[in-house]
Formats: sequence, structure tokens, C-alpha cells
Amino acid sequence: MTAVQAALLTLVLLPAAVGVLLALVRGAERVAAPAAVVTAGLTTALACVVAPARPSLVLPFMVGADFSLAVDALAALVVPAVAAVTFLVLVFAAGNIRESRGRFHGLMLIFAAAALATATAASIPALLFAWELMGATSYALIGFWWRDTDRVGAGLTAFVTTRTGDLGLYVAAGAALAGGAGMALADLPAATDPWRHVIAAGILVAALGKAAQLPFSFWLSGAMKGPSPVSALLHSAAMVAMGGYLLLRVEPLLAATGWAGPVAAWIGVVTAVLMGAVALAQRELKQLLAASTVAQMGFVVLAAGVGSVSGGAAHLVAHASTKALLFLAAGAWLTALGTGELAGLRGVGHRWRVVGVAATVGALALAGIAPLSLWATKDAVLAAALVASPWLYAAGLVAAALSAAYAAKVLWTIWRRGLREEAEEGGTGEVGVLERAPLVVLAAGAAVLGVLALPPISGTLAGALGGHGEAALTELLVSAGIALVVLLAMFRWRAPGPRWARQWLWLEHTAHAVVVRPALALARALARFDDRVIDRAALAAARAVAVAARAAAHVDDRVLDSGVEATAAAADAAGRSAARLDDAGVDGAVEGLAGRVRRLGEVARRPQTGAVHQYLLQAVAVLAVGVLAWSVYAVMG
Amino acid sequence: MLSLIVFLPLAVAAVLAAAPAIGPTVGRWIWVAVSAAELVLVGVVWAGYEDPGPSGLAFEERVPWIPGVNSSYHVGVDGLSLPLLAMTAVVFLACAVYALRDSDRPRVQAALFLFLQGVSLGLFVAADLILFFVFFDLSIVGMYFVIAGWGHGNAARSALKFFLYTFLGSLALLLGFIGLYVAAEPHTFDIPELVAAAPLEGSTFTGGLVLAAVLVGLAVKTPTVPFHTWLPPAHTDAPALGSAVLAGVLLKMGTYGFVRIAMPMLPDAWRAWAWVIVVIGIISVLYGAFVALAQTDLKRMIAYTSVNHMGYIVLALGAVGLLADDAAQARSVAVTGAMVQMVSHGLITAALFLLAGVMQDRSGTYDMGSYGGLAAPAPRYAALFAVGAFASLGLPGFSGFIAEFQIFAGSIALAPVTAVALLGILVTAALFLRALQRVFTGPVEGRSPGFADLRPRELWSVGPLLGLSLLIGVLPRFLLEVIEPAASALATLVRS
Amino acid sequence: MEASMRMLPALLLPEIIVFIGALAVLLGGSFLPRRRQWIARIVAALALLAATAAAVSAMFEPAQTAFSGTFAVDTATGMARIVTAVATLLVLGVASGEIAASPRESDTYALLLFAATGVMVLAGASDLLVLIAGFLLASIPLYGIVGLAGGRSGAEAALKTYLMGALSGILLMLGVTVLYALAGGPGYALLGETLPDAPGAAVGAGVLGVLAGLLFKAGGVPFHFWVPDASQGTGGTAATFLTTVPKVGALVAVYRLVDTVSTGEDTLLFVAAILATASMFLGNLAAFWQTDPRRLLGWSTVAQVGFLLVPVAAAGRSGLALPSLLFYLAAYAVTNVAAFAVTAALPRHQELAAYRGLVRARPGLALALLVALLGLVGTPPLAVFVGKLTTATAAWDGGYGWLALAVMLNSLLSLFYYLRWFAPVFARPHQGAMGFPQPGGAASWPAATAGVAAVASLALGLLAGPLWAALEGPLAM
Amino acid sequence: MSLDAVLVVAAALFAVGLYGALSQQVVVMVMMGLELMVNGVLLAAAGFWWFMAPAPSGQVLLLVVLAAMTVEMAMGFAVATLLHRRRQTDMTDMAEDLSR
Amino acid sequence: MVAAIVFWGLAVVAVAAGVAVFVVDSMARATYALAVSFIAVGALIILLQQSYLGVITILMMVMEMAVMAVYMVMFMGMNPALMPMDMTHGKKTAIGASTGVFVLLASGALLIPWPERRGVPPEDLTNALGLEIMGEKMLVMAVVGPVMVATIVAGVVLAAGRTRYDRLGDDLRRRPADDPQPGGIGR
Repeated sequence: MTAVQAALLTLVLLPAAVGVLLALVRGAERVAAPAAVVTAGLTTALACVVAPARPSLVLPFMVGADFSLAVDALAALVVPAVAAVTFLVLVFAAGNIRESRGRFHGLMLIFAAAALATATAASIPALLFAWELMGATSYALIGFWWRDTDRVGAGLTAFVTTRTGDLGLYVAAGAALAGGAGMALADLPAATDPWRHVIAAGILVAALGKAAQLPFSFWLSGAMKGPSPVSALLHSAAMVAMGGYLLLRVEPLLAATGWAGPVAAWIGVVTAVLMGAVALAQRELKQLLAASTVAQMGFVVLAAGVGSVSGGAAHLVAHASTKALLFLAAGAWLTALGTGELAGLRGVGHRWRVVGVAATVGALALAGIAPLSLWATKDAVLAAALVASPWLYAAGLVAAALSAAYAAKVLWTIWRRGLREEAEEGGTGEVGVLERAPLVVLAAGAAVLGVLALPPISGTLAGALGGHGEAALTELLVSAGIALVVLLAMFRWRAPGPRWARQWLWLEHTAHAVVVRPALALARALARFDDRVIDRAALAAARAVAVAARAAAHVDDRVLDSGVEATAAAADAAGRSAARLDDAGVDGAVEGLAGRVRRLGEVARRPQTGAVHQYLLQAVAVLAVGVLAWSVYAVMG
Repeated sequence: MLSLIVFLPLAVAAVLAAAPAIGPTVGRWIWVAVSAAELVLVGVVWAGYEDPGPSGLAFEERVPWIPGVNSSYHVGVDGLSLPLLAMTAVVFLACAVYALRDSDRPRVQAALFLFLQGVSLGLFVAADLILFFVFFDLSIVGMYFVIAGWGHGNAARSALKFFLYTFLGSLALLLGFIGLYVAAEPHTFDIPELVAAAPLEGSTFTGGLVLAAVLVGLAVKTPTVPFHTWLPPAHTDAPALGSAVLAGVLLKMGTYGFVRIAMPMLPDAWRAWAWVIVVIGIISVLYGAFVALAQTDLKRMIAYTSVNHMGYIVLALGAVGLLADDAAQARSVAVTGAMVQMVSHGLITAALFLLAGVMQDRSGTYDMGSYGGLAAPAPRYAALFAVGAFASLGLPGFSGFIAEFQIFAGSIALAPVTAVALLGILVTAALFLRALQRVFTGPVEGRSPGFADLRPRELWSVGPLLGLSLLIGVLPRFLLEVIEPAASALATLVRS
Repeated sequence: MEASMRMLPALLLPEIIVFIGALAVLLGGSFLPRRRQWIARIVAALALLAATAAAVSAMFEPAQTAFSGTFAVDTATGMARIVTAVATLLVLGVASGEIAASPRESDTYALLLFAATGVMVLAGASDLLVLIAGFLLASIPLYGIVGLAGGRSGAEAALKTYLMGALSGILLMLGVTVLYALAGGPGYALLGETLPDAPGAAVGAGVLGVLAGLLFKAGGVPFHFWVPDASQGTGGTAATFLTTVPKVGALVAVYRLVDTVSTGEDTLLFVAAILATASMFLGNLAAFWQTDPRRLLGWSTVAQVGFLLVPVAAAGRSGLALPSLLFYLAAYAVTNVAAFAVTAALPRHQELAAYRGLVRARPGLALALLVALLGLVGTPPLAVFVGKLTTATAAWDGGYGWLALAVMLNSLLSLFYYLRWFAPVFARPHQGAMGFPQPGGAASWPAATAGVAAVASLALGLLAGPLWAALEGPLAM
Repeated sequence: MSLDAVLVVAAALFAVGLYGALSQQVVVMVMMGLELMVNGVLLAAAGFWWFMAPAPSGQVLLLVVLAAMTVEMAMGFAVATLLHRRRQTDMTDMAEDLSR
Repeated sequence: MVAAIVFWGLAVVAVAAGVAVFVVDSMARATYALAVSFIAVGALIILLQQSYLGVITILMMVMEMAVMAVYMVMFMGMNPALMPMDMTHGKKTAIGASTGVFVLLASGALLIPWPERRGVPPEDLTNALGLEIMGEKMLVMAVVGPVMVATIVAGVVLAAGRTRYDRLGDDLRRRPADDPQPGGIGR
């Protein structure tokens, strides 16, 4: 194992190991935050080391399914971003989180490790491994304040929803095994038909689930119930972003199928539009940002669909910086003021200037205002979309306009005069230096990362990643213009809040109505069925035997009965005693299969009347019948 | 060596049972010591194990028993049995440690569990059908006494049901064995010889009947839907240790029978009935998961997840018999996954049942509605339970993932329709998380206040089980290297 | 031919020893004070031991016939003699506790030995007339044994036993008459040669008549009626004896007859299969709701006869048939004695429920009972398991796969009522329930017998291999 | 006189005896029925012997049947006495305690 | 012809007497009827050329019936001559069963193609019987002997309520014996 390979492994294992230690070891409360920050710092450094070195590492895992990690051009771009955002978020968290720090920082590190592993995964097993781990950690982080049942419930929703998508990866794994090209992500396009299509579909579903694209988007709304640093990391660089990232990574596969690319593109752009509207409708900052994340991730998915990997990657990175910034700002205000309602955030920009300015940079970038980052990166994507279809392009522009609109809503709120002086109950009323510092760095990123999508870097990137070199100038101008116009218009005429979009398109309600409730009802029905039917099905069989036996006994009686009365009385008594047993449930231990055979037992005892002449009669009768049968058989042959 | 492993616990059990002079404390420690010694012995076997090649056995021993019917005391291990052997030793040691404080007739309890350990280990090393059956049946008898003697609730009734139901299974199995014996030429009960002879090759009808008998026998023990109804009451009323052993070890006897007997000896019939088996597997997976979802009793819920988890195994093994061209690797992967699932389920479910036992121990109920916010008074308990739950729902990093990934990769490659069963892992996730939410989170209420956290012996019995699951989940090679050759040999045998 | 014409009375040494032992017990017993009749018991035991030794040594000789081919001395006879002698010996163990120093003690021993002689003759008979004589010698003392114990109900038991026995004896003689006429003589060798050409219906009537007599002795359906009544009504010693020893001779005789008559024609095998099935099902089902342990065991022996008839259905078709029958007989004998001995050790506990908590008061006895009942269920590695396994295998091997299925099904059925018995044994005792006698005293003999028999049941299972080798020999004709 | 005729008469005796065995309550009467059945067997045996297989062993059969009848009857008297002594009855219907 | 008439005559007597056993209204008469039936059958056996066995049958049955009559007087505690009786149960079923059995047996007797006679009767039947008993069938008689012994023993122990210990005491030393009705040789 070479040094860089070791560095790659360490990049993943270091935060994971430290995270496990912090989470499990009691008494790590004090050192947790510094240890986490240091670890994240080291990780960032390692990321910067491995990014240019492009190592790859194949570990034997299962037959035909190696555990491979690799840093290719795409990962080289994204991995440092993930590491850096993690670092900054953890710095923020060091100031922001004040309880159960060991658990919090431990989980965050594991989460980050999973994200890094996802970013570097080069085979399906490795990907799935990291992918699911990321989902599980997100569950633990969203439900971090476990005393509130609804937060845990939100975590549950997040995990189960994303895992629904993850099933696609399992299918993809099976298909890859059958497809004959192996499980390395890079080899998947070589899989034979029809397996290639299955793989593409599986991965697409998995990615859409994690990226919270339609129709999975609702889980992200609930995920806001987690601590803000969690939201910051989850939305910007880790989980949601990884959904888009995966599609970028398998773009050759999508392209190879012919249909997966357009599907992804359309889902992306539709998500961008609809979720833009949802964002616009929100009244709570974090909810707005969450919807905005989905919408922005729609551009990344669109990019993967239309083959603009470089544009998508650039958008991803730039968005990471922007969105982390905004979430951290929101978190800072939330901690300080105890509220996330937009109505409660009026004029916060004035009270905490650093936060306010940084957030403004982020919001403007989000709005697509030139020359900030998202303006350029988005256009890189849209340029590719125009090549694919003008309709896609048009829809993309609508989405861009919507992002400008909701960004304007944020800006209008935070700079509007009229802040309530007192913080609400639960607010600390202050924003510490540890919380402010990362914002500045992130704001810088949000401002300048657009260069990734502008010449000359865009050309290099496109060369390395695939995609279209640059957007045409006119397109850049058009989008910048639209953003500006919308922004100003919003300032002028208050932002509309489409009511139909406020509840996230009722996606969660729908999911509950269509999936969850029927599933639970099915579960209960099956459980009842299990208790009442299956458990007794065997008994029913036994009962049938008993009935047959009784019928046989009846015939028997006719043939050889000496005292029909006696038998009838016996049968009656047997029936009554059996019924009594049944009613009272006396012999409880005897239920079950045997319980029904008891009738047979009664039938079998009937001939034993106690009267010896009846014994003789029965014996002779059976023998006579035997002789007769034998004779008939002998004569008939 | 293997004989020592099998008969050491049996002998000690006999001594313990026969000597009332042995005090309770001494009895418990003897139990722990013997279980530890067993683990060491199994470790020695593992260390000295070299793959014996297709249908070969390592550490083989053979002594004639009933030469009239060509049955012998024949034992040996291969890649299919060794992991289960090790898992069994681990689970029983965990039980011994867990029971260090039990005060209910500890000497007899120790004897009974050592007896069970002996027969379980014996079953996994048996290379003769009759010997296999002997241990199979004795495990039922032993478990009956565990449930009836140490259970709670309606233990007598559950034990009775368990005994009758599983005895039915064992008799069906015996019938199948006799069929194999009669069909083989020359007549024999020896497993390797039967595998080599492949009796009933080509005779679809008789082969189907014999397979059906064997399958019913194994399906009851496994258990698969619809033969599973003995399981929930047995678990609910069994003591924690009994449940751990029952779910951890005894259920594996059913699925182990598939790979040891049904598949290699009746490959023809297995192929012919593969679809049925796959369907039963799928139904077990989904049905078990959904019914578990609806449970309010924690132990019943875990019991039903066993139906679900064992369903994966049946599914994978059934898929191996399906027609698919040139998919040797997928078959091998599916078998490997099934084997790993056996080990994994043994470790994880044993841990979960032991943890559930803590609940019964502290407050006498498994009803999830009776708890709330349990993580506050018992954080270690909550953490361990959460780990167990995540392990059980197949989270990467734990053994369950290694198993389920391979099972699904292999099965889907062989029969895409098996992807339906993926729903099972989703439902399992949901139900475990719901259980965690109900019991451990939210405000502290119900019986939670004053709930004492895990004691060291509980920690040290459950912890290692989950630790091993984690180890397998992260570094599976040490296990897979043992299983894979045997799995691929089996896969080849089923479809050569 | 010359050899078969010879008398060779020495070949009947075990029978002669037991008979002389019976006479010695009878005559000597009449001079013994009441409390010193144990001397008679010792004499009886010595006679049985000597007979066992003689039988064992005879097993090493090649198979041959005595008295002009009317008595076969082969593996089957040898094994039947050993099982008969050993089982009777165990019955003496039970008797030592129950009837010690009773006025009829030595007479009972004499009758036991007479009956044992008859059972041995029955097992070896290869001539229909000898069969009748053996039947009488095995039956008549049995009426006495049953009637001697049990008071009121013992008399009823004796009456029922007697009437069933008399009727079946008549049917036996009728059957013999018909077969004699068809074959022109009563020798088995002659039967085997001529019967295949005789009218089928007549053969059927004859064979079924003979079977009727033997089924009475064995206690199989449809001549089983006396078994549960007698087991319940009479004393422990008699119950143990009548459910164990006569079956040995009767079943070997059935096998011999079926093997002889069924050459070239398999109706009889089918009849055996039917009888086996009927006995199994009826015995097991009727045992379900019994509350008296001894009556339950009585029904269980009816079922066991069914199991024992299973290999008969494979006579001549499977090499396993005879050895499995003989093994099962031995296994059954010790296991059944163990179960009855437990009831004899607790004579006052005449309800299953009264056994509740036995394991705490008398763990040894409980363990013996457990072994016995699990043995009767057919739990490995106990002896009956090997018997059930091999008989079912023989049946399947002989073409009766469904009979193997019936065996398994019935094992399951039987488990249920055995569980009804031993589940209370291991449960916590109720408050104020009838206690259990302390170990020691007269009841220690049956308890010890139960232990010995239980151990033997286990040992037979574990050591099935060596024993099996001794069982594989052809019938002498 | 032919075999058929002898056998039919024997069958009639047997059937009459069977009727008695089945219908009589008094033990001794039941025994009489059984004796009649033996009577039929005896006649049949004699007929078979003469018309089908006049070998010496057939006469032995007759002898054995006679002996069997005698000893069975002797036991019957003993059992009847026993019943009378222990239960003060001579009827089978008074001895039906053991059943089911 | 004469033989046939005699045969049918005896047959009718045998069966009719047999029926009479269960028709007459006292046990004593039943006993006599049974004896008659047996005598008729014995005569039939003589008719079938087995005079020795026929005579034995007649002698034994007459003896037995005498015993039976005595027995009833002694033990049954009723006046056999006067006691009218209808002590039957399940009469109809019994008639049905016995009729069925008769039909079965008779139709068997008539329909079965009985094989031809094999061999001829020996010259001196009784001598041949003796040789057979002492020869090939020795074992049969050797076993019948013990059967007799066993019958005596079993019969006595069942019939006798009192044992030697009741008579002579537990140590068998009581003299004279305690008998309800003293007597016997030398007393």
C-alpha cells in the first residue's frame, strides 16, 4: 500500500474511528469539540493531499464485489469541499452545540466519514456501505434531541425514505453481478443488456432518494428538526449533495442507457421548479433553505442528465459553500433568538452584522446574482440543457427565477427594520466567535467558487470530467438579468407565498396516505391473520380429519353397532365434554394442533365400551369383514 | 477433536445434573468455564482448518454405530459448518456469562444449557443423517425443558406447542431421511456418501416427495411461513437465555439442513422446486416483516423478525436452484450470503433477545407501550439496543449487511423478481426504528423511571456478540474465506 | 431332511429350564413361609438367568429346527427367548416391591415362568399345532396372573382377558384347521410350499384366523380390547408382564407366519400393514384423554404393537425387516417395563395430575419416567428410536412408504399424551397435593427396576451397532 | 354326506355358538356359546381330515382342539368363580367398570 | 344313502340342541342340550371314520357337562332347575352377527373350490395317531403337558379364595390346618 493509498484510507477511517470513540466513550464531553475540529482539520489536509495524487485502493470484500475507493477528477474536486465544509461546520458546532457533545461530534464525524467514503467509493459495495451508513447517521443526527418524539420521528422518516431509494442500489448490485461487468462503478456501462438498464434505474432511484428529488423531497422538510450544524452539513456537502454527486459519477451509465439521462434531467428540472415554488411559500427560514436545497440539487441532477458533469460538479461545490453558509447563519440566529420563523427574524442583519453580511452574500449567490458563484455554475448546467432541449432550458430559467425570488424573500426579511429587541424564550441572545468565523470563510467561497464554471478553469474541468466547456455569454447575461430583475421586483412588490406549495406539495401526506398507513394497516391485518388464521390452519386440517373420523365411526356404528343408543349417548357426552373443554378453555396447555385432535381421541375410545360382549362382537365383526374383503380380493384377483 | 467439542459439554452436563452437591455459584462458574473452553477448542479448530475441497470434511472422525443401516458416528467440519460451530460456541458463552446472576435452579440450568450446547455443536458437525437427527431431536427436548422450566407467562402451553410443532417437523425430516436411505444404492445414511450417490437423480416424483418431507421438517424448524406459528409464543414465554439459544442457534439447524442435506443430496428436486422455495422465501421475508411491524410486544416483534431474516436465507438458497445461464458466481454469492446470514442472525438476534430479557428482568413486561424515554435512565442499555437494532436491520458495518448484500446481489442476479423481497429490509428498518422511538425516546414515562442500566455481566454478554457482528461487518474476509470455497462447491453441485 | 427329523430336545434348553424353574418355584414355594417367599423369587430369577445364558449360547449356533421341524431355533427365536427372559426378570423386579410376602407370591412367579415358557414356544413354533400349544401355554397362566391381583377390578380384568382369549383361541384353531386342510399338514415348510396354489379366499380365512389368536396375544387391533382394561384393573406386576412379554412371542410368531405364507403373494403383507396402521392410530388416539397412567400405558402398548407390526409388512421384502422387528422388541420391552415400573413404584398415584412435581421429590424416578416416555415416543438416541427408524425404513424399503409416514404421524400423536404425563412431572407441585413416598422400602424395587430398564433403554440405543450384528440371521424353516 | 355338508353344519354350530357368546350375560352361558363354537371347529376339522387330508397329524389337531377346549373351560370356571367371589356376580354386565 | 340319512339326522340334532342351549329357560337344561349337541358331533366324528376321537369327544363332553351342572349348583347359588332366565343383551345384534358369520362361512364352504383329497387314511388310525404323537408331533404333546399343569395351577389359584397361609399360618406350621370344613385323609 503506497503512502497516498494509506492517506486515502486514513481520510475515511480517521474521522470514522475518532467519531466512534467520541460517541461511545463516556466522559469525552470536554474534549469532543476540539478533538472533532482537529480531526476534521486533519481530514481536510488529507483531502488536499489525495486530491491531486488520485490514488485508488481495492480491498477484497466479497466475491466479485471488491471494496474499492478511488479519487478521480470528480472526487478530487468534491472530496476537499466535503472535508472543508465539515471542518467549518464543526468549528461552528463547537460554539453552537452545548449538550451531549461527545455524541454529537462523534456522529458528525462518522457522518462526514460516510460522506467522504461515498465520494471516493468506486464500487457498488463500497458505495452502498457508505451510502447506508450515511443514512443511518443522519437518522441519529436528526433525532439528536431524542427527548422530543417528533424529532426522532423526523429522523425515522428521513432514514426510511432514503432507504427506500437505497433499495435501488441493492437491485443495481444484483444486476451488476448478473450483467457481467463487475461491480466497479466505472465498468457499469459495459454491463450487458437488459441488466444495464436495471443498474441505471436502481442507481437513479437511490440517488433521487438521497438528493430528495421528487417524489422523495418531503423527508428533507422533517430533517430540519435536527440541530442546525447537522442541517448545514447534510444539505450542503454530505447527504443530499451525495445524491446529486452519485448521478454525476455514473453519468456515463445514464448516457449509455439512452433513457436514464433525459429522465434524470426532467426530474431534476421539475424538482427545481416545484421546489423553488415550495421554498418561496415557506415561512420558516430553515424550511425555505431546505426546499431551496432540493431545488438547487435539481440543477445538479439536470446536469447529470444532460451530461454536463463539470457544470454539475461546479454547481455542487459552489452550492455546498453557499448553503452551508446560509444554514449556519440560520442556526446562529436560531440559537440566539430561539426562533426560525421568518417573521421573527426581521432585521437580524442589523443586530449581528458579520452574520448578516455573510448571509447576504450567500443569499445573493443563491439568487444567481452575477458575479457570485451560483450564477456561473448554474449557467454552465443550463447551457448543456439548452443543447439537449430548449424546453429543459426554459424550465431551468424558471427555476433560476424562482431561486432569485426566494433569496430575495430572505434578504428582505433580514434587512428589514423592526427587530424585536428581546429574544424569544430559549434564545441565548448571542452569536459567538466560533460561530462567526466559519461564516466568513464560507461567504468567501460562495462568492468566488463560480470561477469553476468560468473560463479558463471551466475548460480544464470539462476536459477532466466531461461536459460542455462554457456557457455562451448571452446565456450568462440572460440569467444574470433575470436574477436581478426578479430580485428587484421582489423587493418592490413583496414576495408571493403560493399557498399550494407551503405544505411541500403535500408529499408527506401523500406518502402517509399511500404508503405508510396502508403498510401499517397491512401489517396489523397480517398480524391478526397470523394469530387467528395461520395458527389455526393446521388445526382446521386436524378438524377435517376429525370430521372424517366421526363420519367413519358413524358408518362403523351402522355396521356393527350393538347399541346405537349407547354410542349416541357416548357421542353426545363426548361432544358435550369437548364443548365444555372448549368453552372453559380448561386445559389451556392442550390447545393448538392437539386441541382439535382430542375429538379424534374421543372417537377412538368409543369402541372401548367396557362391555365385554361388545368387545367380542367388534373383534369378530372386524375379522369377518377382513375375511370377506380378502375373499373378494382373492376372487377378483 | 470434534468429539471432544461435542461431548465435553454433554459430559459436564451429566455431572452437573447428577451431583446435587455442586453449589449454585460453582455450577454457574463451571458453566462459564466449559463454554469458554469450548470456544477455545473451536478456535483451535478454526486455526487448524484447511479447506478440505469439494464435499470433503476436515477433522473427520468415523465410528460405526448401526452398521445394519450403514449409519455411523461420523463427524467433520467444512466451510458450511465451521462458522456455525463458532457462532454456536460464542452464543452459548454469552448466555453463560449472562446467567451469572440467575438464581433459579442454576445448577440444573447450567446442565441443561450445556446439554443444549453439546447437541447443537454435534448437529453442526454431524456427517451422518441419523446422527444429525439425533441431535436435531435432542435439541427440541432440551429446549422444551428450558421453556417449560424457566419460562414465564404461559410457558407450559408455549413449550407444549413448541415441542409438538417442531417434533412434527423432525418426524417429517426423518421420513425424508428414510426416503434418501432407501433410494441410495447402496443404502446408507452417511452424508458424504449420499451426496456422492445423489439418490433419486432423475426420479422427479419420489425425489419431490422426499424433498417435500425434508423441506417441511426444516421449514418448521427454520421457520418459514406458514410453519412459524410456534415461534412467537415460544419466544414470548421463553426465558431470555432460551430465546437467545432458540433464535440464535436452533433456528439455524433448519437452514443448515438446507445446505447440508436438501441441496447437495437432492439437487434435481431442488432445481425442480426452486421456484416454490423462492416464493416461500419471499413470503417469509415480507410476511415476517409486516407482522413484526404490527407487534406491540418487543419480544414477539424480534421473534417475527427472525421469520423475516430466515426468509432471506431460504430465498437465497431457493434462487440458487433457479435456471440462469452462466451465473456460477451469482450462485456462489447467494450461498455465501445465506451462510453469513446464519452466522449474523445468530449473533445479532441472540444479543437482542438477551437485551429483551433485561426488560423482563427489570420490570416484567415486554410491552413497548409500557415504556418511554428509556434512554434517560438507561443510556448504555439504549445504546446497545440501538446498535443491535441497526445491526439487525442490515446496516453496513454490521454482519447483516454483508449477508443481505450478497443474498440480494446473488438472488436478484438469478431471479430479478426476488427484488420484491427488498421491501423486507425497508420494513425491518421501519419497525426497529419505531420500536426504538417508542421505547427509548420521548419523555420518560411508564415503567421507565428507575430502570436500572445494564450490569457488567449483561454488558459483557451482549457486547461481544454485537462486537463480533461489527467485526464481520467491517472485516468480513476472515469469515468469507472459510465459507466461499464450500459455498461455491455447493452452488456447483446444485447446478452442475 | 434327516436332520429335521431328529428330535434334538437339547435345542429347547431355555424353555426346559424355565419350565423346570416354574415347577421348582411352584413346589418349593408351597413349603415356604409367607415372608420367605423371596427364595422362590431367587429361584425364578436364577432360572431366567440360566435360560438367558442358554439362549445366548444358542445364538452362536447356526439356525436349525428341532422336533422334526416343528420348532425353529434361529436368530428370531434366540432373540425372543432372551427378551422374554430378561423382561420377565425385570417383571420380577417390579414384583419384588408389589407382591412381596403376599400369599400368592410364589404362585405368581410360577405362573410368570409358565407363561414365559409359552411365549418362548410361541416364538419358535414352526408348526401350527405347536403354535396352538404355545398359545395356550402363554395364555392360561396369564389369566391367572391378571386375576390374582387387583381385587374387584382385577376380577373384571381377568374376565375380559379370559373371554377375549378364549374367543381368539377358537378363531386361532379355526384358522389352523382351514390351513391344515389346504396344506395337508400343519408344518410351516409345508405351508410355504402348498399354500400359494390353494384357493385364496380359504387361505385368507385361515391366515386371518391364526392372526386373530396371535393378535390377541400381542394386544393388537382388533383384539386389543382387553389390554387397557387389564392394564388398569390388575396389579403392577401383572400389567407390566401382560403388556410386555406375550407380545414378544406373538410378534415373532406373526412374523414367522407372514414370512411363510406370503411367499409369492403380498396380500398378507398388506393386511399386516393395515393392522399396523389400525393399531397405531387407535392406540394412540384412544390414549389421548386417559387420566390413569396405567390405562394410558395400556393404550400406548396397543399403539406400540402397531409399530411392531410395521416391519412385518416388509417380511421377505427388506433385509431390515426381521432385525428391526427383533431390535424393536428388545427396545420396547425394556422401555415399557421402565414406564410400568414407575407406576408400580407409585401405586397410589392413579391420576396423571398426581405426578405433578415428581421431579423435586424423586428426581431419579422422574428421570427414569422421562427416559421411558421419551423412549416410547421414539426420541433418539434411546433404543425405541432405533427401532422406529429401522422399522419405518424397512417398511419403505419393502414398498410401503405410506406406512413409514403413518409411523411418523403416530409418533407425533403419541408425543401428545406422553407430554400430558411428563409435563406435570416437571412442573412445580401444587400446594396440598398428595406427596410422594420417600425412596426406600418395598417400592424401592420397582424404582430400581425402572432405573435399570431406563439405563438399558439408553444403552440399547447407543450400542445398537453390536447388537444389530447379532440380529441379522435368516429364519430357520 | 360330503365335505360341503359337513362344513355347513359346522358353520351352523359355530354361528349358533357365536350367537350365544355375544348375547348371553351369564359367564357360564357365554362359555357354553364358546364351547359350541369349538364344537363347530371340531366337526370342521374332522370333515377336513376325512375329505381332504387324512394324515395322522390331522388327528393330532383334533386332539389339541379337544385339549384346548378343556383347559379353556377349566379356566372359565376358575374365572367365573373369581368373579363371583370378588364381585358377587356371574354376569358380564356387572363387570363394566373398566372402559374408555 | 344310510350314511347320508344318519349324517343329516345327527347334524339336525347337533344344531337343534345347540340352538336349544340358548332357548331353554334354565341353565340345567341348557347344559343338557349342550351335551346332546356334543354327543351328536361326536357321533358325526365317528361317522367320519375317527372313532377314537369321536368317543373321546363324547366322553369328555359328558364329563364336562356334569362338572358344569355341579358347578352351577355349587357356585352360582341358584336353583338351576327352577330359575327361569332371560339373561341376554344385544340379542338382535348378536343374531345379525352370527347370521352374517354363518352366511360367510357357509358360502365359503360351498363356493371355495376345495382341493382334492391328498393321501389315504392310514390302516390303523389310532395306532397312527399314537405314532404321530410320539414321533413327529411329540413337541405338541410335550407342550400340552405343561399347559395342563399351568391350567391346574392357574385354575386353583383363581378359584380358591383361601391360600395355604390361611390354612397353615404364615410359617406353615399351624396344625391342624384351619379349614372351614375339616376333613381329608388322616383327619
